Amino acid sequence: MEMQSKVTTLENALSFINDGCVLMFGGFGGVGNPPTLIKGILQKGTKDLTLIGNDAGFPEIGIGKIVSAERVSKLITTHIGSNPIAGKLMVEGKMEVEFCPQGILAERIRAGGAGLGGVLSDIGMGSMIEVGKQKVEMGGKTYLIESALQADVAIVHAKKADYFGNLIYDKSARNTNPLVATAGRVTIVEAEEIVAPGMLDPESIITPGIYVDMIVESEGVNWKWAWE
Amino acid sequence: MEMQSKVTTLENALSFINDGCVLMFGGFGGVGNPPTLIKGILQKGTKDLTLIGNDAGFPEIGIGKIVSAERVSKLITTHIGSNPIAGKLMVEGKMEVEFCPQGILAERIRAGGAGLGGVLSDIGMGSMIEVGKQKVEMGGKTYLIESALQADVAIVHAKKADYFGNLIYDKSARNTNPLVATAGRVTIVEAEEIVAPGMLDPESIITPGIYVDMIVESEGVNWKWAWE
Amino acid sequence: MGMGIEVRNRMASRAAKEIKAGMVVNLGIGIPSLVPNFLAPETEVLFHAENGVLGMGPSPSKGEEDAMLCNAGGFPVTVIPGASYFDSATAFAMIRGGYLDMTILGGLEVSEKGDLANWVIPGKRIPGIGGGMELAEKAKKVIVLMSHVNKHGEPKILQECTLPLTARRCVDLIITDMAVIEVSEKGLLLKEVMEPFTEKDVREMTGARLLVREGGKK
Amino acid sequence: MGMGIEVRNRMASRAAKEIKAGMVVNLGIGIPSLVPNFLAPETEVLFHAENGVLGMGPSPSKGEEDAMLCNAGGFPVTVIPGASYFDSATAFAMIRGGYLDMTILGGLEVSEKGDLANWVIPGKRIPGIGGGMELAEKAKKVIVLMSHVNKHGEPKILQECTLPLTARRCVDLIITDMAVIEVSEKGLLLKEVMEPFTEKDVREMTGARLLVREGGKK
Repeated sequence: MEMQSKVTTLENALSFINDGCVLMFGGFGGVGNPPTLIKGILQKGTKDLTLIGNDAGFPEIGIGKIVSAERVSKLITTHIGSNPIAGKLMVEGKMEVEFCPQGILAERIRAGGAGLGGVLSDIGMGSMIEVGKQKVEMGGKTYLIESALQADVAIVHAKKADYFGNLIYDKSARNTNPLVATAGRVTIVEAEEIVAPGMLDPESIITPGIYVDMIVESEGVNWKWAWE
Repeated sequence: MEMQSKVTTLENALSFINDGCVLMFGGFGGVGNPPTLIKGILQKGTKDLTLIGNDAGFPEIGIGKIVSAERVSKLITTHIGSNPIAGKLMVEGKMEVEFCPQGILAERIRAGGAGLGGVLSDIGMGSMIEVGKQKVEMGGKTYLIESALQADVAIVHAKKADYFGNLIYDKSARNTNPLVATAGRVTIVEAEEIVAPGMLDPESIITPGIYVDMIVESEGVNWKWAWE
Repeated sequence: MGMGIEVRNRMASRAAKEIKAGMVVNLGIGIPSLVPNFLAPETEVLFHAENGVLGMGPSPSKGEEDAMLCNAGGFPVTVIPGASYFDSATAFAMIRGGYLDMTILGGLEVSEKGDLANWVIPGKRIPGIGGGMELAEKAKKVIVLMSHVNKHGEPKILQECTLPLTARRCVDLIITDMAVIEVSEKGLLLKEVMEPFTEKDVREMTGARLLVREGGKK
Repeated sequence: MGMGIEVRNRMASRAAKEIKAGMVVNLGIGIPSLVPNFLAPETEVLFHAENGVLGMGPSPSKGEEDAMLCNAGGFPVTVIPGASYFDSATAFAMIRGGYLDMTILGGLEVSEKGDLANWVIPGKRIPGIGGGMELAEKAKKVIVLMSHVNKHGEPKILQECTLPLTARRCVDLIITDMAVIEVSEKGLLLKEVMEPFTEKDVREMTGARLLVREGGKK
């Protein structure tokens, strides 16, 4: 049995990322953002995106580039402190920003991929976080209902992919990528290395290929700037 | 830096499992139930347990032995079809049984370990599953609130553990074990092999040792009977 | 269900024809577990198990079984290149997330609307729900493999199920020892009649109206 | 915050004394990230990062940095034997699940009840909440490392916080350039006064009542 390859061209992958789409991205502080796909989105000129992901990156690195280029109409994230342009766009009313506690954003994305409606959380009770959210009482405690998040397209960075889309990651560049990989109606992976099925240890596969629709080869990453 | 070892004796581990305690167990159809710990519980005579886990095992294998020995006052599970004694005890009123859809039980256990109050599910709407559960409307859909589950003690089977409690599992014997490992106030691991920290690949560790309180060495498993 | 191995194999063989290359498929216990035996070896299918395996291969040879590698029914399996292991929460996240193309399940009753009852006979057998509810509700295509009548000779395909439901309006295709029946918007569509039965036999043993598609096989 | 490296190091060094062997500790960005430099090398501590690392070791030597291995602040780190990598959902599952013994965070304001404000200055700086809310609410012990006064010379330790809260009644210990203050049931307890300040200086620069424990260091 030979598995059909999901490896495709950058052009084909980008054809699924269009104006107005809800785009979820993997990565944390720039590290783990898929740079080749991001460069492609910038070059294609895609705009009016609803972005969902951990943070706004840095002005000139990672997902931050898309924010800085004013391609984003709404951002659902946990913080934008590392990208002052994001703060400026928000204050100027050019980009709507919805803030979410970091672990709760991760859970909302996981819930979206796992076919759950959401999770019950006690994080941020009595703070701005609870504004507009339903509450439930259970076992004498009050919880916020944090709704699941899904995306039209999820973009992910991986260390290695096999043709079927089984993925492994690289140290802390794993971060939100395995979660994001599950929550896109179309999931596109940028991989540093692409191998044949069977080359990855089935015990060590972090993202089973069932979640992956397309794989493009990475042109390589350079995240060092974030701390230099 | 030397990590303190969590390896202990079976006797010491069993001292945490007492009459009336809520005991969560890893495993699926017998496979992945920790046999040495189960044997120890039987020998100790522990009773009035509230058991939480995937199924009731088989009459003479795995967790089923504890059910068959009438040590369980309440069982929260997904099915008992493989253990007729469990069905008999339920019908006779000797053991209360709460049924939960299989993936929802897994999520309730995960939520318990992850400090969430529960999850929103649309599984079993209009069936017996919704009896007694709160509902919420969100985005035009109705969801059941499935509450998180925790236990006094969680017992887990692993292929390898390091002294700190980092765990890897063995093929499909992984099943519910990584979930159960997170949801015990005390988590006891039965491992086939115990190694020094650093011997397990940090990328391939499935259960980080932070969740584990005690490790005992397994006397070995024999799950073959389940299909022979 | 009192059906011989030959009949069960014929049903499994018929179900195998519904599996297309590239599908992700979950098989229930019982007759559904026979289905892989009837797939062409080159068919690219990924078999999924609720306990946490994607990419199960053929059953191992006698003596080659691995106690640590089984399907959700507890039977020993093998894996193909590209397989992966994960926990049961992930296995069901895949199911609820809509990543399963097909599930093939057993059944106690199916209604003409596609309601399925396959988990409990009140007062008799209460095995519990297991993973069937999630599979029935969330797999893209649900095929039920079951005997056409119960052990009392009564129809299992009914206008309304009498047993507690596993899931509503979930069944797409019913394959029995007597017929292949599609659940369509308009009602039950008799697509095929199995040897040695006649269309009349099938109608007599079915507790709901059966339509026949024009130009369809009878 | 306008404090020299010497002062910041002294604060970090003082915080390091709170860390006991066997603890799982998460460090915020800024001064808290200096704390590991002041731990005895044999101290058995597991440093946790929100992006998904447990068991971070010392900073790598110049030129030895790995672009794929950093802490939640984006700074390059190393790992010790027994470390593990996981996704961010798991990193926060650990935090919410109560598995963190201590977190050391920066702060904008702390109230005498232990309320913490450290995430937003309305109308000025809205960086977002990040992971601080979960750490502050759920770590077993919360230490705040901050300058005693803000850049206008105004107290940051107050009867009530004026900025939006990160979490209520979460802070256990405040370490500043002027003092070490414990948040107790009875109120703020002045435990130590830093050189060259006097108890009077500290009281003047604190916007809440300070108790002194009998027999305590002043």
